Amino acid sequence: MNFARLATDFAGIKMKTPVMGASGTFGFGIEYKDFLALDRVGAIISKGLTPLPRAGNEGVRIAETPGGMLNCIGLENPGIDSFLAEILPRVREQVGDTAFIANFSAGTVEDYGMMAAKLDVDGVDGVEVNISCPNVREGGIVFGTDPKAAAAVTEAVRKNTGKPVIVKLSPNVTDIAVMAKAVEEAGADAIALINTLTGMVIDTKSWRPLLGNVTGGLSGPAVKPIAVRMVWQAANAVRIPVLGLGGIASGEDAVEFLLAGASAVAVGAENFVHPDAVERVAEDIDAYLEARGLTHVSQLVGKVKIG
Amino acid sequence: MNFARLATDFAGIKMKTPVMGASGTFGFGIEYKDFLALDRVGAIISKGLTPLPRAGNEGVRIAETPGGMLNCIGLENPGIDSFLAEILPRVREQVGDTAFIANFSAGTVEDYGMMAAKLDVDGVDGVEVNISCPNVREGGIVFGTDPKAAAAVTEAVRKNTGKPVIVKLSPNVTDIAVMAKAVEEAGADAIALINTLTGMVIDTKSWRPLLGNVTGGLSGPAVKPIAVRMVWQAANAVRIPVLGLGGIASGEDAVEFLLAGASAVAVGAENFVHPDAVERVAEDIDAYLEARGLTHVSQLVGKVKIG
Amino acid sequence: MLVEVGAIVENDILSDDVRSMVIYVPEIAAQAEPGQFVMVKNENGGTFLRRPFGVADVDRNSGRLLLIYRVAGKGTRELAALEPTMEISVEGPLGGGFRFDAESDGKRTLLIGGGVGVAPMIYAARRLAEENPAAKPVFLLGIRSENELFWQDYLQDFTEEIIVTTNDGTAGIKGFAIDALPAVLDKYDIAHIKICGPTIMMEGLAKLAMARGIECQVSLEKRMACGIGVCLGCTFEGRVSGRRWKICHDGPVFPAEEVFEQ
Amino acid sequence: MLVEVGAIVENDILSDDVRSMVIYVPEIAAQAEPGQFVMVKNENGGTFLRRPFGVADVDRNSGRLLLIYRVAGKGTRELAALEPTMEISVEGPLGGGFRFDAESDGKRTLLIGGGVGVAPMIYAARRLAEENPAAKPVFLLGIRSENELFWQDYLQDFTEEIIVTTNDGTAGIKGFAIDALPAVLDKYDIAHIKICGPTIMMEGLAKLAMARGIECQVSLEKRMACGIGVCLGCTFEGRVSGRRWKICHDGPVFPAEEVFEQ
Ligand SMILES: Cc1cc2nc3c(=O)[nH]c(=O)nc-3n(C[C@H](O)[C@H](O)[C@H](O)COP(=O)(O)OP(=O)(O)OC[C@H]3O[C@@H](n4cnc5c(N)ncnc54)[C@H](O)[C@@H]3O)c2cc1C
Ligand SMILES: Cc1cc2nc3c(=O)[nH]c(=O)nc-3n(C[C@H](O)[C@H](O)[C@H](O)COP(=O)(O)OP(=O)(O)OC[C@H]3O[C@@H](n4cnc5c(N)ncnc54)[C@H](O)[C@@H]3O)c2cc1C
Ligand SMILES: Cc1cc2nc3c(=O)[nH]c(=O)nc-3n(C[C@H](O)[C@H](O)[C@H](O)COP(=O)(O)O)c2cc1C
Ligand SMILES: Cc1cc2nc3c(=O)[nH]c(=O)nc-3n(C[C@H](O)[C@H](O)[C@H](O)COP(=O)(O)O)c2cc1C
Ligand code: FES
Ligand code: FES
Repeated sequence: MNFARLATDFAGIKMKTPVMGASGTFGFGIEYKDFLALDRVGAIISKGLTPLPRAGNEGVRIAETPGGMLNCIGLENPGIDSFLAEILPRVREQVGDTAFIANFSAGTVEDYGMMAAKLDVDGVDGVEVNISCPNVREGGIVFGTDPKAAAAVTEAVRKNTGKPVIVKLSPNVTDIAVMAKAVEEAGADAIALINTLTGMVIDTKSWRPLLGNVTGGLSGPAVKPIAVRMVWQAANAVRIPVLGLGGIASGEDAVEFLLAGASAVAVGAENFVHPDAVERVAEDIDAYLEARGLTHVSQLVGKVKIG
Repeated sequence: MNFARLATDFAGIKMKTPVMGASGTFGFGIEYKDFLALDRVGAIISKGLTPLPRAGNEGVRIAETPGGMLNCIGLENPGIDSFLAEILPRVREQVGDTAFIANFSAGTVEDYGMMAAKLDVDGVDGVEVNISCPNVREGGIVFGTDPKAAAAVTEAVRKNTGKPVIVKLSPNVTDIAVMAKAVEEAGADAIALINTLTGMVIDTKSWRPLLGNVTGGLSGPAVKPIAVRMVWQAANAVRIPVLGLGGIASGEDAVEFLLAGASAVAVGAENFVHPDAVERVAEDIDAYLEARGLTHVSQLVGKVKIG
Repeated sequence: MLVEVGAIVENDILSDDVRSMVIYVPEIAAQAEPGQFVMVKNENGGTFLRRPFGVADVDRNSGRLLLIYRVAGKGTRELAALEPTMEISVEGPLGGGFRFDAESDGKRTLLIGGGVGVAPMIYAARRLAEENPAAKPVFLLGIRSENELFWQDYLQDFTEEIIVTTNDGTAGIKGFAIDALPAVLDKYDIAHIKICGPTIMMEGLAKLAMARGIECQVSLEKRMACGIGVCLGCTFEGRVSGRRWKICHDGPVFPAEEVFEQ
Repeated sequence: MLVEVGAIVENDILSDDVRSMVIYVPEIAAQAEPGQFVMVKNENGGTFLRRPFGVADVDRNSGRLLLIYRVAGKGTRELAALEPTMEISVEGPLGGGFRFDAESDGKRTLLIGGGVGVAPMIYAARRLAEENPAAKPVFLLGIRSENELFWQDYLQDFTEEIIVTTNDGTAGIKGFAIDALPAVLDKYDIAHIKICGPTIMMEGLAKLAMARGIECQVSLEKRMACGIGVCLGCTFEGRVSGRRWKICHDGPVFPAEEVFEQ
């Protein structure tokens, strides 16, 4: 891997490659150490943190769907305090200088601010503000579908941290450009999209929803065309950088997002299937650049030719 | 097939089974005569008709995606007049008493009304008003994402026809229940959902969008969980019947939609893969009812058990 | 037109990226004519739509159908991994195929195939050779390099002569099929030309044919969802007729004039 | 823990819906312990996630891993269609497996398997028989009917006795494993019980074991996306510890007290 070609400064976060592990699919990074070299990961985005520990939703949490999966984990996590006291130090010890981004959500604007303040510590290279988890009330999706509420959350976070602020948008909206502009104006340094699309599976044997939480979030290759379209629309609407994700399983997939306007990408559900995916996608991007005589990955960003 | 168990009156349209061929995927029905018995089809929903003939979009119109496909046909069709003069008589001759529903769209509210009036003829058993085609301006998606505009189109159609009016909603919205209620209040006899989700594929060789029209509509099994969720939300929001579609490939899939609240279903892209799908899905529903000792398909409708 | 689930009889390697698949589908084999195509689907695979392939040949006695395909993407990669005895769903025969009515003049036909476009021409060659053994077709074979000469084995018996061009000059004439065409037309009294290959190749060849007033048919390709004329993914406007044709249903073979400017 | 692409050596039919698959994956075979599991994926198939299966046995000399699986849905249907020599991706070994430390007391173990839950117990039986040939484990085999007696062939050599129960009474004792348990406990001096089967079956058995003060381990199942502790799809709260366990990472085997009310 040619790191000179891949090194990416994403909204002030220094990354060795433009490929991150997406929140909720990459643990705290260290769980993957048997499968890839953690120092070849662009950035680790943590599982979503909340003000208090959460046990998550009851019942079935995972359903496979054609070309993808639904989940309704419900933000199970040890809570911000336990993360800071126990997990972060362990992560920093094991991942070297790989960037670490803390993903979090909360139930109120104030709590978003509080979380941002608590995460404004050494060892955290940036925060990703989740206003788009469809699976719990505290997941912020009420903020993620209303531009005013999204802006309020963004401002609260902005005020409480010196770290780069990435706001993660929900695809469950009529016009993604409106949401992107709202959080840009409210002070976001970057946006990430897409989070999961709300979906439902009904068990035809029991006549009950298969998932414990009735609905869940759809992700995986099935959603990729929607994600690429939204990244393209959002990147054309804002000046801040875009983190593109949704169904990335290969270097070619990642290149699509970059061409559409993403400055960096994240691999989500594919990590479950191929636990070396984050490293492999970066290698494949590198090979793609090499084959085309390109000297830096930024030469792809937003270069889709329309018309 | 036990037609007593399957016969369905959908918003006044009498159908031998609750399974229709979806607009744009079933031609005018007669193209499928080698593969299935046209008199075992619940209803044929025509390719989308427009006021004038349309050649459709230039360039590539079809792209396979994981678990589904994108299309940007762009409503290629011979136009309403040629349909009425040449196609409808041929259809009526060949399909016996199978229900025939004319799908159409237009660029203005007035033209929607005009189309409805022209289609208020013998041989047409109902109309499906497309306010959700993402691929052309005249496809009505501008009407399909704004509740007021959707209501205006519905009213115009309502005024101009005595046929049952089904309004086909777009899934590219934040809140499907709002759209469903708007068209119900405006006089729709039924709603159909979902139409396609807007998606994009970029060719990493040429750096151009793969599709001639840049974006296209995503359909197929990949979208099924989103469709089931939206049918469930819409069915809970309105009293008029719901036609459920989006990714149906099997009888089990259809049963999911029925349990979610659809009174009838349509098979779309799956017709391309298995041209006997409309008949097979009906047979499988019948077998499902039989195995559970149910005497009529309506016993499934909306019966998903929540909580 | 029907859907038939058939057993794979052979799935062999012809070159680095070209494979031949023989499938036992007696009903479709009994109906398929040269220039028609089928759409196949591995029901245990990871693709959604069927994949279109020209009928390379059929053996009606044994109920077998031959496909020759290039490993191009996910679907064909999965096809290449299948083993004999495994099942595959075949829909066909689709389209109208080549028209041979003009050939009733007894005059000689030139068949031109480029790349995997050679596949459907095998069956066409056999048909012509059987109908008029006295004037078997001449074949102009445009390939990339000598490692694609395997096509000759399929064509040998049904052709008067096979003229080969390769892009890299490793066999036959170095260059493209168009470079060899004038000499072929000089050597043989050709009244009919049928071509299947990349559009850019067909365009040049067809223009020359039309310029010389030779009856010429071309076989087109476009991304297809349905293969039976309902999705409208594959339409184009005929140059002469002005009609909107469906490649899958009205073609895939069209008179050159309908497709290319004269 | 690693991902290894292996060749399928056998893919055989054991009963109408149960299959055995032998895969050549030497590195994983060298590491896998009884009670651990693997997640497999057919890269040419139509499913997205891997599918978890218990390691039924390994042969470290030949680098082979045995899975025994029920054809339950799309993924296992596709697995059943694969032929020897075809490749499959295997991730593992996953989870911690059975703990055998308590067995250092030299006392006898009762293994109980229900349905395809018998699979991982084969390897456990072999391990116990090899470690303490003087007191091979007793096996309580809960199956639906006589057509599932094939399990005995796998267990024979490693067990003192196999007590069979069938739901329909076509072999052994008519009823469920729980119906046979008291008699087994009377006949043998059992100090340890290990169970794998449907939750409802394990619950009854484990309660009886706990009531009698017998050390008991149960192997759990839940829908899994990752198998390595990151997706949090498979967590539950331990009854005694109050900790949130990940079945894939911290299990799949747990002390009965952590799972079932005493
Ligand atoms: C009428 C017809 C006859 C054909 N006959 C042959 C033949 O005999 N031998 C042969 O090797 N190939 C033939 N092709 C091309 C062949 O269909 C494609 O190479 C194949 O579909 C690629 O599938 P894939 O999954 O490997 O590629 P992918 O790129 O993964 O396919 C994605 C989608 O694009 C479509 N697609 C990709 N390339 C093409 C293409 N060149 N033409 C049409 N659709 C494409 C696929 O069908 C699929 O829907 C024919 C195409 C048509 C339309
Ligand atoms: C740790 C563990 C070990 C297992 N060991 C075995 C074994 O040795 N032999 C065996 O036959 N089965 C075993 N199972 C169950 C086996 O994983 C499922 O039967 C299989 O995944 C079904 O896949 P499918 O695609 O055929 O079914 P589908 O219903 O189409 O699968 C859809 C999704 O649900 C999941 N799923 C479906 N049923 C189950 C289930 N019972 N348990 C967990 N996930 C499920 C699948 O993994 C997949 O993600 C084990 C499960 C776990 C968790
Ligand atoms: C099991 C699971 C858990 C997730 N948890 C979170 C989370 O805690 N916070 C968050 O912002 N996104 C979460 N996501 C969303 C992903 O980060 C990502 O946005 C989404 O899955 C789309 O990417 P993919 O298609 O590559 O998976 C989760 C996704 C999955 C599949
Ligand atoms: C090729 C194609 C053409 C379509 N044309 C129309 C159309 O003309 N009018 C319309 O209302 N919907 C059209 N649709 C949408 C389908 O009717 C259906 O709503 C959608 O495809 C979802 O169902 P599916 O996933 O089963 O395909 C079209 C879909 C496809 C794939
Ligand atoms: S492929 Fe559908 S119309 Fe030709
Ligand atoms: S399966 Fe992902 S945490 Fe256990």
